[in-house]
Amino acid sequence: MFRPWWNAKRESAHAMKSPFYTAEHDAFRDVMSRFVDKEIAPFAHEWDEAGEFPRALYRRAAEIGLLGLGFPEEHGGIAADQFMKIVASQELARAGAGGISASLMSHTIGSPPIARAARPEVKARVLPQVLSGEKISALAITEPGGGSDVANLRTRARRDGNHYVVSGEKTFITSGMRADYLTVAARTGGEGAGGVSLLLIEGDTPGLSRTKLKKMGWWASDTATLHFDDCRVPAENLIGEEGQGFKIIMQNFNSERIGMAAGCTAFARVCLDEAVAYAKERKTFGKPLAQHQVIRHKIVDMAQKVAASQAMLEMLAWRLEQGESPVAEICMMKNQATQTMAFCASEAVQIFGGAGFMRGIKAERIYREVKVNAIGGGTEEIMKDLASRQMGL
Amino acid sequence: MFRPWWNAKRESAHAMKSPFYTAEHDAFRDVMSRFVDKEIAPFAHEWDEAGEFPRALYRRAAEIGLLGLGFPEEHGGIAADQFMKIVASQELARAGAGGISASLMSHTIGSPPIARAARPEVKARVLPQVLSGEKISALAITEPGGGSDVANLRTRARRDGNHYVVSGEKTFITSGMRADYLTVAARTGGEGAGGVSLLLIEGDTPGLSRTKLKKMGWWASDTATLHFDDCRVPAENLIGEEGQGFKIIMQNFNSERIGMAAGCTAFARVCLDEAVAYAKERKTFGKPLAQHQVIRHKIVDMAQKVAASQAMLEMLAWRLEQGESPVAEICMMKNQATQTMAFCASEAVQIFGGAGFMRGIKAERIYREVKVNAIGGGTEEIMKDLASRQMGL
Amino acid sequence: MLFTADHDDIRRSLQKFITNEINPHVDEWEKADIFPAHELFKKMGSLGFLGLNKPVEFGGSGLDYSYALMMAEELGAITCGGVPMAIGVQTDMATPALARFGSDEVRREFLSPSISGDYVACIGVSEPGAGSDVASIKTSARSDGDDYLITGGKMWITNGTQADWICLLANTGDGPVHRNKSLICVPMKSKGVTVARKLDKMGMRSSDTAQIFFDNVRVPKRNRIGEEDKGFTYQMIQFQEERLWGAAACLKAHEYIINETIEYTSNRKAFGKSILDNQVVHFKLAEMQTEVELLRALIYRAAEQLVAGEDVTKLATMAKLKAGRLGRELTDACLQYWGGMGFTNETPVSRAYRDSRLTSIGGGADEVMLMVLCKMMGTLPGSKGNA
Amino acid sequence: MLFTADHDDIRRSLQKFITNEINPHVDEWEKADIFPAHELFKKMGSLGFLGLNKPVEFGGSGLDYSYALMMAEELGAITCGGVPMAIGVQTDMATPALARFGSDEVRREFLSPSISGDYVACIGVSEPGAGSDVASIKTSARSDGDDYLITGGKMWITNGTQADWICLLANTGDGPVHRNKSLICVPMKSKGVTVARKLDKMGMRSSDTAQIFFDNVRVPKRNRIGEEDKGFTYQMIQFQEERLWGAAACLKAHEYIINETIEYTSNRKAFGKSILDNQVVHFKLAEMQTEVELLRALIYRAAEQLVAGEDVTKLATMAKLKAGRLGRELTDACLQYWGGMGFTNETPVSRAYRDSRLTSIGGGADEVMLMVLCKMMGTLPGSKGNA
Repeated sequence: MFRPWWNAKRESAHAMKSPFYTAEHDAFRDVMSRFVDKEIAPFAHEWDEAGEFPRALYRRAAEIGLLGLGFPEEHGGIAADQFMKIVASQELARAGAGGISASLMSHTIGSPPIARAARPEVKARVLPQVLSGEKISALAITEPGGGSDVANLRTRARRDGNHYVVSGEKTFITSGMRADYLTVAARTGGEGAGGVSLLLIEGDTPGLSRTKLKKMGWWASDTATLHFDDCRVPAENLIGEEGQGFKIIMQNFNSERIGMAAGCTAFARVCLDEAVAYAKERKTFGKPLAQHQVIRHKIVDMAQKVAASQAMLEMLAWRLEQGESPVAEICMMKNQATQTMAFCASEAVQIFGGAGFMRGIKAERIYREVKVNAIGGGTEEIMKDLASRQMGL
Repeated sequence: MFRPWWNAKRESAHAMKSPFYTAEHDAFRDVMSRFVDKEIAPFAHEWDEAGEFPRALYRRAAEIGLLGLGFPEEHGGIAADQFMKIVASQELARAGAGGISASLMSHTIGSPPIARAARPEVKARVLPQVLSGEKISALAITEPGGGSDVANLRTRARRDGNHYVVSGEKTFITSGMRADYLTVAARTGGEGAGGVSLLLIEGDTPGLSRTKLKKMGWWASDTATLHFDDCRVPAENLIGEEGQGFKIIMQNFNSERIGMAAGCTAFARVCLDEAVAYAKERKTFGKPLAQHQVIRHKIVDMAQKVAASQAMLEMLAWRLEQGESPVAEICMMKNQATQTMAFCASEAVQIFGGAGFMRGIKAERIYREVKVNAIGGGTEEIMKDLASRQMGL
Repeated sequence: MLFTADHDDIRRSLQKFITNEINPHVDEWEKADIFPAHELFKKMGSLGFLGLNKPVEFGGSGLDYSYALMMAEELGAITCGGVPMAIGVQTDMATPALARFGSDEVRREFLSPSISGDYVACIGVSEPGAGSDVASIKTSARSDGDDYLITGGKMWITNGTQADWICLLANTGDGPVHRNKSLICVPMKSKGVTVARKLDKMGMRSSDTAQIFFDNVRVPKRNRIGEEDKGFTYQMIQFQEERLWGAAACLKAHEYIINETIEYTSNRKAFGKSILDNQVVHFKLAEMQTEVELLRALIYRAAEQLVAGEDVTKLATMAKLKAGRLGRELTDACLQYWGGMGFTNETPVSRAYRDSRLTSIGGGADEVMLMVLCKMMGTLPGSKGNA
Repeated sequence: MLFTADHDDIRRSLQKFITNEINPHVDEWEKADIFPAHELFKKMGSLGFLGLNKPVEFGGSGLDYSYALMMAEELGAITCGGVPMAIGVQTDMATPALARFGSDEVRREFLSPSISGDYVACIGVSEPGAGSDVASIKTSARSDGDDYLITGGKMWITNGTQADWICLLANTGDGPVHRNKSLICVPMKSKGVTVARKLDKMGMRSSDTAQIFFDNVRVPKRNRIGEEDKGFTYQMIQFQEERLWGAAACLKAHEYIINETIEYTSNRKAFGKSILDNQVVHFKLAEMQTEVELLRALIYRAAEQLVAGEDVTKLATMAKLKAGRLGRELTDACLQYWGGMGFTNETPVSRAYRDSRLTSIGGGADEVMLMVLCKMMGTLPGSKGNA
């Protein structure tokens, strides 16, 4: 929904008309808004500095229905359209700490393959635990050598009786330190995409060790490198069939990228809000910053980009709801959103001046979170390569 | 409507779903599309080089219902919502010659004040002639000394019995050479906005002389400087009351700016389409341009900006339809659209290389039409000033 | 780059010439879509402007490159882009290789009259199928006894409709693309040379740009510049001067636009203050002046090194790239502040906006400059280690 | 800018020092959020690095500014931004005015030990309420017999927690804001000086940044640099070196990041080729190297003029502005190509991304540089004709 974000007082979401958001969305936005204001925002800075947030937050998020969104109701999920997910992602972003969003919601990339293609008994066991916030789910695809080049990953899963024996290394795994369930891509067959399968690996499997990564930002998120040393995984934990891994992973991408775009647009708006408030209050050269024309114009430029991204996001979400799969535009959307976030974070830091370089304001933190979005889930350049192929160039 | 513009074959507008466009819009798009393909596009280059298009085109545009859009039915108009106007503006843009769009549609800025506030007998006489394409209507506000600073204009209209006597100078007047009816802002009272009135001045009024301006682009459009030397205008030609001119002019701005944004976004798309076609065909360094990564990425960047602008445009149009008047966002929209047009025109020329500097391709022409949009209807900077005030900065 | 009193003397006479003999006619020439090259060049040649750094024995002044650079910068004071470009073609694009590698005979025949202003020169590298991709040109010069028989076509040829001779790059051998070309001086009145058409351009209106065809044109081999099959190398060396010229000619042109914009916006009032008083306006102009000074410093550094005999391909290429990028940004930004006047053809900024768009395209597009730089940095695929 | 064999000698010993004595400790210092300033400065002082262009009579080497510039450029080879910044504060921000305008007595007391490395210096201009707006500082130095009584607070003070003295700008008079200030050397151990807090920053982690309060701090008037109420002018002169230093220190740091990025992306394969083989990647890196060369050329030109005794405020200000703009663009572009590794704290590009963000803010924000330039161009409202 296109809210006039520059209103100091946050107005009720119901107040404005929208072609897309129903009363149900608005009601959920209110729930989310209260949850974020009371249970996340006051602690966001502290948690981010501490490099961790309380595990109890998963349960609370489950209770208000956040974790279940879009998963099958039979396993504890809640039906949700694209707009419900946008509401969730954008309200969560208001806390201004992407690391919390990322780890709290890591199951939105880790668990869709389970819901889509795991054995029924695995689904029935795992999903309720994850969606109730009892267990943490994560996705482990990326390898130290490979980045986004999934088809050439090297982690091996060798069949041995009723087990697979997994060896290899994964890195940049969000929730990697704490995850109870890891959805892991490994090579069960020959070279290339056709040899890749997905396995569900439990966190306490012998042979699995984890190393925490130190990052530029997203500190509240536990990002890890995982080492698999002859981990024995029951064959029933295979997700889908052997060799289908690549296809299942690709099915994740549309919704992951839309979700990232929603988050990035919202983080851009957080920077805008914070910069506006500061510009009105801070005085330089005898008048409030907001009275300097270059500052006013910067703010309008930020607002313009946020508005364009939000509109593009909602139009795309609507098309997804109609059953389309506009891959090229989704790639462009991700770039549009991360560029908007980058622009707004940088301009907000500039408006804050010296204070923008100091820890404690949201824009400082978000500035350090720009790149993980411009790189993760497919880099800007890969988005362009993919979009150009889809455009038939 | 968000069309996959990179499809070489232009697909039927009906084929894609949209939250906003109805069958009625689609039908009108088909009419417009045929009109542009048959009666404008084949001659656009020739007319632009000649610096004029046939006056008969107004009648043809009236016959297909283009000129009447949004004007009162009692005077020959046709009810039209924002989306109908977007369809009209964007289909017209496909001819790739902004000068034709501007002059053919100059009544969309010249005549709304008449429809809104002229005496009933004036309306009844003038509007049917304009909407049937028999007479040409233009708006004359800008003065050599004043640019967008309407409140300080200097043209005087002195009351003399049943007439006003008008003296002064207007410049950058679109359709200024051929217009039969000029909607002119003049000062009837004291300094400032409160002293400005609007008058309808007929083209054959003694004392009116016109000089054609040579421009960087928009050659097909007859842009003029007008000199009023003691022109006697019947008092009944006053539009609204004395001193209401400024207010009536301001009412024009929202729809003028949305209309410009629609056109600019469409011109950006024309550049994109033309560049894609050329990049696929032209070979350099042994392979088609489209196989060079920087060219592919340029094209995706262009497409991204077009998609964002189009989405923002349609969301805003929807809000206007709901009765909102989101002035700040309309200002941002105009900038978003002109920046997108500037980017796409420049990148298209670059993709064309030497051929991009030569006359005959649309991108070369559109490159020369960027600035009139970034300046006319309120410059980018004025848009930002206005938006920042509306944002309460 | 330290300019001496000698530089200043020549600079002043050049300024006077531009003020009296060129600028008063620019509007008329722009309107006519051509300028009288022979008439103007003869005047310039008589005053010695066409051979500042050319050898004395062929009518030049034998000065070092810093004088040529100073002249390129000064030509930016001409109030259009077409006329200085035509002069630059004569002095820094079509003749440096001839002056450096040509035999005395060919220099007497083509260089001397080009320095005196009797001849108008043009440079024939680009082709319809190879705008910036020089290695893949198709025009051939087949050996026939003591002659070459030239067949092919050239495109985007500045001065092409008025030129007396063309410095033509053509394939003379069957070797690898970098070792099969020669530079040949071809009289334009030779049988078989056709000026196919004068191209209609967005800007640079006063300069004529031609497409030229060669149909079995017979030229004596002595018209070749230097050794056979070394033309590609000569042209690459000649490109240093072409690129530096292209960048240097932008400096004063850019500053002229900045200053005109300051002048215009300080006089024009809106909403109770001058346009210039808007913070975004004076800040942007300061930023643009900063970029011009960056470009000037780079060009001076390159020129110093060139005078010292170093290869300045890298810096010259960087300068050309930056000049193109900056020209687009600067004229766009300035025109914006002229409002409606910027869109009319009556203002200098409108002309500069159209003219400057060429810098990123002509003489090798930005993308070609980047390829050259990548090659030198060893980052172009297939070229690693060749830096 | 022509560097001589003497420059090269010093450059080599400096490179050796950085390689052996600084870079091996950088990771540890960054992690500790501080570096041992006294220990490092003493080593540097012993080798003469802290006084290259300072007067011989106070322990300096008496060389011209080109040596200081060379050193600023070379410090860019340190693999973080915090340590070089701390050194730059010592040599080019806190001491130029002292060296130029200080009495022998005050130079003996503060300059000599700062050159020998016994003292760590800091510069106290910014205040919480006047980041870049120098004229409006509030800290006052009230006359009390032969002493000043100083009251106020300073903010963003690099080296602030370790410094032995601060070069403090304070109001000593009631005149107009540009003629009521003095620069005073204040020992940090004076009674009433409180280092209120060490600030927690996005980057420049190894450098300590403090907020400092002065509560009736008594300092003898002989600690003043030069004449009373001329501090603003002295500081403006001193800013030339500060800005040039800030820009020059970016050059090698930027190139280091470009080169590391080339190295990393050429080794890293994806989709069947190296990352570097992607045209957008090697083109972008070439464009960034072009911008670095533009900046280098401008800085060298400014340094030449400064050595020649000219006022280089304009070029120094342009250089600082461009360095800030470029640092943001360059580190952002490069980090992108490191993929996930760029986001971890293990890579140089990630640190550079955080560190370089300061250049557009510290030492006068971009917007202040633009105001200065506008003033010099005569386009700042109210300043016309004052250029």
